[in-house]
Amino acid sequence: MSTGLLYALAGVLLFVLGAAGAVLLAHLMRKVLAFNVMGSGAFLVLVGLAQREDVIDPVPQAMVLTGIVVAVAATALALGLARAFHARTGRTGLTEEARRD
Amino acid sequence: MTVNEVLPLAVIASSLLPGLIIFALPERRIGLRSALNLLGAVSKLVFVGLLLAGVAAGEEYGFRHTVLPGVELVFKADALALLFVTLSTVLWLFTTVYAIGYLEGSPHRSRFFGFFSLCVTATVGLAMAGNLFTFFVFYELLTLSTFPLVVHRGTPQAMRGGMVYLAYTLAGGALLLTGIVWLHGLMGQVDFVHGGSVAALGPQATAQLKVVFLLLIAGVGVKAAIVPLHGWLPQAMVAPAPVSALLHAVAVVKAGAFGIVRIVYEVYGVEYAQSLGLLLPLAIAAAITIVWGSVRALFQDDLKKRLAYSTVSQVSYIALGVALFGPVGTIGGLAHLVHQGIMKITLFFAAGNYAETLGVHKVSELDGAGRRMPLTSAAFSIAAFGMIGVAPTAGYVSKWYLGEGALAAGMDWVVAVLWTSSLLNAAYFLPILYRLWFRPRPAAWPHEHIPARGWRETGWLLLAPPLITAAAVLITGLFAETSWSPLAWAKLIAAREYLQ
Amino acid sequence: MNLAFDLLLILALSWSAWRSLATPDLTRAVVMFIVFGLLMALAWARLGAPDIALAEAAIGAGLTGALLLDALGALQARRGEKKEDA
Amino acid sequence: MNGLLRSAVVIVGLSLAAAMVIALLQLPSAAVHLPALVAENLAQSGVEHPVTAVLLNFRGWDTLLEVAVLLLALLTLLTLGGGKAPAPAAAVDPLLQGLARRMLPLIVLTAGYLLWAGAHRPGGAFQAGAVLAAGAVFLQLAGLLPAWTAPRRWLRLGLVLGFLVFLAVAAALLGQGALLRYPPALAGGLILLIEAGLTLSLGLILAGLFLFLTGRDA
Amino acid sequence: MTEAWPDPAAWLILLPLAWATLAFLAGPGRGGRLAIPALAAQCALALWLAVSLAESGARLHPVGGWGAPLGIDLLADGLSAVMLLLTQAVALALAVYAQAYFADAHHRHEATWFWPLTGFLIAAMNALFLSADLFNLYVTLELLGLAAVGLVAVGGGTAQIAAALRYLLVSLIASGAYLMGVALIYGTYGTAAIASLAPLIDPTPPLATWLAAGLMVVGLMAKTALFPFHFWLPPAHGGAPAPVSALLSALVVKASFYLVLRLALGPFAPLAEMAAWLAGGLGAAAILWGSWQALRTRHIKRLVAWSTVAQLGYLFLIFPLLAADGLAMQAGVMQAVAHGLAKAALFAAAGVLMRATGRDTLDGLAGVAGRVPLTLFAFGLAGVTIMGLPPSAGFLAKWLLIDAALASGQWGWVVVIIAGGLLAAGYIFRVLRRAFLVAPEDSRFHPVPRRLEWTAFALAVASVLLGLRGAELVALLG
Repeated sequence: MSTGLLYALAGVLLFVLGAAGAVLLAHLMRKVLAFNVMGSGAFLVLVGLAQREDVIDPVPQAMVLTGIVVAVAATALALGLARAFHARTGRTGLTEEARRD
Repeated sequence: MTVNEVLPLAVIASSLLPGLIIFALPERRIGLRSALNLLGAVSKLVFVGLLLAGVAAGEEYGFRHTVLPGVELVFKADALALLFVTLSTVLWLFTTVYAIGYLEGSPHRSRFFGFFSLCVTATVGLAMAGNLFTFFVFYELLTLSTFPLVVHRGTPQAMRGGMVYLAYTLAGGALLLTGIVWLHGLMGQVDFVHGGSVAALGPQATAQLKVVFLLLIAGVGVKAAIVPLHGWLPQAMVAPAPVSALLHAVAVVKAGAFGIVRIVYEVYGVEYAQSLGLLLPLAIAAAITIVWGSVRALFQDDLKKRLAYSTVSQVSYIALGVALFGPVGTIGGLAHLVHQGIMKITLFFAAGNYAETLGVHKVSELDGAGRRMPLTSAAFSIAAFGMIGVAPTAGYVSKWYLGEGALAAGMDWVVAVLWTSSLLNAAYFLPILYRLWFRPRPAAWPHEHIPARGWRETGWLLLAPPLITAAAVLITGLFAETSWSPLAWAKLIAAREYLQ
Repeated sequence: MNLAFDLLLILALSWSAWRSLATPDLTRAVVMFIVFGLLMALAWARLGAPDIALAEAAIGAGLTGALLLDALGALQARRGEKKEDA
Repeated sequence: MNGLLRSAVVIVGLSLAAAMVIALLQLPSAAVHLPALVAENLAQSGVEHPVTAVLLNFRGWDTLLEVAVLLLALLTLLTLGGGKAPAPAAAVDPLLQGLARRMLPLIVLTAGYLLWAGAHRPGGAFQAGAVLAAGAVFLQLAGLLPAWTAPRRWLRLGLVLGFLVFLAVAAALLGQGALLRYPPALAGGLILLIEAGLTLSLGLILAGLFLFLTGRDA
Repeated sequence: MTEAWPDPAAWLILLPLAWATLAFLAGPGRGGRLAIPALAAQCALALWLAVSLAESGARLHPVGGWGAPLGIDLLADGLSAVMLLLTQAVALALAVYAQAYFADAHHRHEATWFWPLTGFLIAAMNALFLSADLFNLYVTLELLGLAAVGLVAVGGGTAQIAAALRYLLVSLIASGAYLMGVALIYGTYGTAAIASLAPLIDPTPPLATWLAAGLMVVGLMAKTALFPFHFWLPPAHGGAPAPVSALLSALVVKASFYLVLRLALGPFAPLAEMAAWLAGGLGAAAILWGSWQALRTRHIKRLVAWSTVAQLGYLFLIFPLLAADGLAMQAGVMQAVAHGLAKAALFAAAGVLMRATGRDTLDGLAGVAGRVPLTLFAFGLAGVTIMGLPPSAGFLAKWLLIDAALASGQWGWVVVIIAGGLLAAGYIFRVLRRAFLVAPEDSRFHPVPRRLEWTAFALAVASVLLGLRGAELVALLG
């Protein structure tokens, strides 16, 4: 098994873990963390799978660079919204259970 | 564009454009609004006159516009179309005059007259539709433009009536649409042509064609108020009298009846429809409606409701005439399309006059009204006799042809239905006439809005229209055999439909 | 040798990701996430992508980490430490 | 309901993971081989480092839009601005401040190096911008740089400068025939121009993401 | 390959990016004066593009001159031209509306960054409609999503922040799924360019392709708010300021639908048949559920937002029918255009009604028929399109849909379409009938700028009159 494929498989794992977390976790911070894990998984699959024959491919690498920047923009926005939401309501989650805290 | 293309459009535009301008007018511009209305009505009359002369001479008028590939908006001003167009145009003129008087001083008149013009636009568009698609476009437009008129008063009761009206007509429209698209899928665009066109589909399509027929007739049957699809009509009587007069006695129900005529004669072809066995059920439905409507009318104390049920009954004469296989029945049905319109509008004008002048809404309050309002009551009486079918009124002529047609088609039971209906008509109209003329007048009327001045029992604008239409009831009956009567025109159409 | 390193790295990645989502303490979760970001940078290096490794370390772990820590402070400042999302 | 959702997500997730693993293990070789194409065209790209070539030339369009994404995120954060003046920087260890002061030139130097290096080897505007931003965050933590509220005009100009330069180049080249089609002779220079602009703006934007947020609603 | 210098397609992206940036530079609350002429120019560009496409067929713009698969292609064909035209036209009308809307002192704080956000939003949509590269599409999707979230939050209220947050989270997870799909596609085929992919994907592709298609389409469905992913839409669209709601409901959700359609017609065509029933079923559920909710809600804008959920369902009904012939595709695009115009008009009109009555509930509407008749007329006309009654473009869409369903013998859809139309009539007339009621004595009406009324009216009229010009639109689709 090539290095690329190995990391791609790891990426699958992270993606699914992150996606499930993003759906299930209630706390907004956790959702943001989960979303980032999910994104990292997708990035690993993108580069790893393209390099599964261990030939460096600069195209997906450039795509991932783009993706990382987009991800940080989204993260900052999500945190900004979460903070504004918290400042107004004192809540840290959108679901009903989160209202308890 | 040639003149023959422009004229049908001009007929439509002559009510559409004034309507749109009126919407934008401020409430207080009464003079301008009335002028626009009358200008539209008169110019429409002129255009229709030109068309009539042309069609009688064998000219063909039409206009086509492609909306989608294989789907066209088609206008065709043929003899049948003009029968309905002329009826609506003439009656629109009278009703406009009447409505100006009727609504004097009430709020939201720009809105009222705007939608009123749109309704007439929809009616003439529907009459001149050259294919099922176009017919449907104006059929729905008619629904939409009448709703604001039904709920015009803005009372909760008006809202209820309006919602019932919508529920019925939109559901009917949905059925109609399904049928139309189905047929469209089977054979492409379905133009209205003499003798129909669906027979070309061949025997393997008959089962589908029967279902489509049911969908189409049920769709238009809602507006034609065929039992059991008639429930909206009495409810819609909450509308102001001119609306009931023109729209619910004439335009809307006639649109349904007219649709039946087009579908049977020019989509299926009367002979093909007969061979599929579709006409007998239609005749039975019409017969049931005729009797049922009359029976229900007997028990209504509200004058407008009684008239409404009478409409339910009378409009089905048209469907019945269509379903009688043979030219004589056709002539009767088509002539009745016009005759019923003139008679029923007279009745509604009169009913409106009682309400507006004396505050009388119920049959039981009409005692002695004939002496207070002799002219109105005379008009009412003439129209009522017409409805019963007494010679020499217009109603007599159409009933005569229907009976003849039934005998010619070998459907003797229809004659019995006609007799029953006439007796019932007499049973619910004669008591009214008795009250009007022979009962003593009460000490006071419920709400006497307009005092009598000499022989002018009510406002000018309210009085003239019923008198003219009542005269027309007599004239069309007396001069039915002349070459310019509605009957003669119906004969022309029947000759063309049965030419094949 | 390389394979063993890769496997170890993947294990560490998965573990840190899991902990950052599952650990009850939010502060620790964020720290775990920063660790995860740094490990990702290592993974990128192993995949022959030094550009991404640099960006991941600076942006993925660094800037995101700072943002998260700052937000954590804001979200917990109002009512002190909280433990939730069971 | 929630329990149901939870188990549904877990089941879907597990089966998705299993399916993807199977799918990845049985993949044949790809039909298109881009690395060869990249290598072939590298000479005309104006830079020597393949990732930079992809990022700013072959797929420069992605990068242009990506900068727009960053700008947009910042813009939205500004929309949320509560208008509260941020808390003044807390008193910080003077040792840390001294360290920060001394590190500042080093950070700028590193960013410059990364920018310049991007043409030949790993590095480039994004990494350089990130380093600049990291420096700004560090300064803020050290109490040397206050958090930002609403950006004044000069700051707004700095934030959009890189993007505007990029857009201007794109528009000028579109006027010559195609979006972002650099004439080979000018490619290196234009890319460096864009990257220089981007380094500054990305640094400011990335720093802004932190500085506009921090201390706002604490 | 290369075009004469003014390629309208590329300018359609650069221009809004430029004015968005300049509007930001100009400062808070500024930019309306910049946006309106720029949008007018964009309308002209889109029209120009459509005309030139009608003459010469699809045109390709290889960015950087490289061409796929190394570079990114912009592809302008009939489908993208229609969407571009719709976007520019609706955006222009709404910009005119928004300028008057935010001029009011009560709403000025909402306008701080409205203009640059809108500029980026429109640029993102134009870029999305033109892009022919799956990864580039991901970037445009993110740009679009973040701009939309920003606009939802622009009002700054608690409910709006919560709606924006929910929208953002759904959007991010959805983009994540889409990105994973792109990763799998790139890994499998070595390219993300649609033109290069199309010939490579056959009806029996490897499992990875199936998974990729599934992930991408599910992500896009979530962004389109297709049932059951619709939950984020009513609060987001119902809570934002009226011009924003109009932009989002009329245009933004269509962008991801457009992408699904592109994929189903293009690279994933060999796979589309399998999932078509599922898409159609979800569409049917959306129609019924969305309409039902619209019949129940007490708030005007919520009603309009739920109507969007329902109307989006029609878009997905076309997928089981795509095999029939061109009809279904035409129906989908016609519905997208008709709904775009009509929904913009409805939200614009709803904004006026709420201003005039000072209330946001249906109960507050009594008597508005006499006070803002033009707006009510606009609402009614747009309602005609939503109900699918003639002669509107919505009617043509339903006609085409029923035609396509009958042509392929799929009866069930006809029932859903008809039922959906009747339910739509139900919720539209909920508003209209209250408007016709006599106003209670104590009701107060506030004056509303005429410009708001006229723009709503113009949009509504356009949605109806387009029904007479369906042939041109279909011809443009080719």
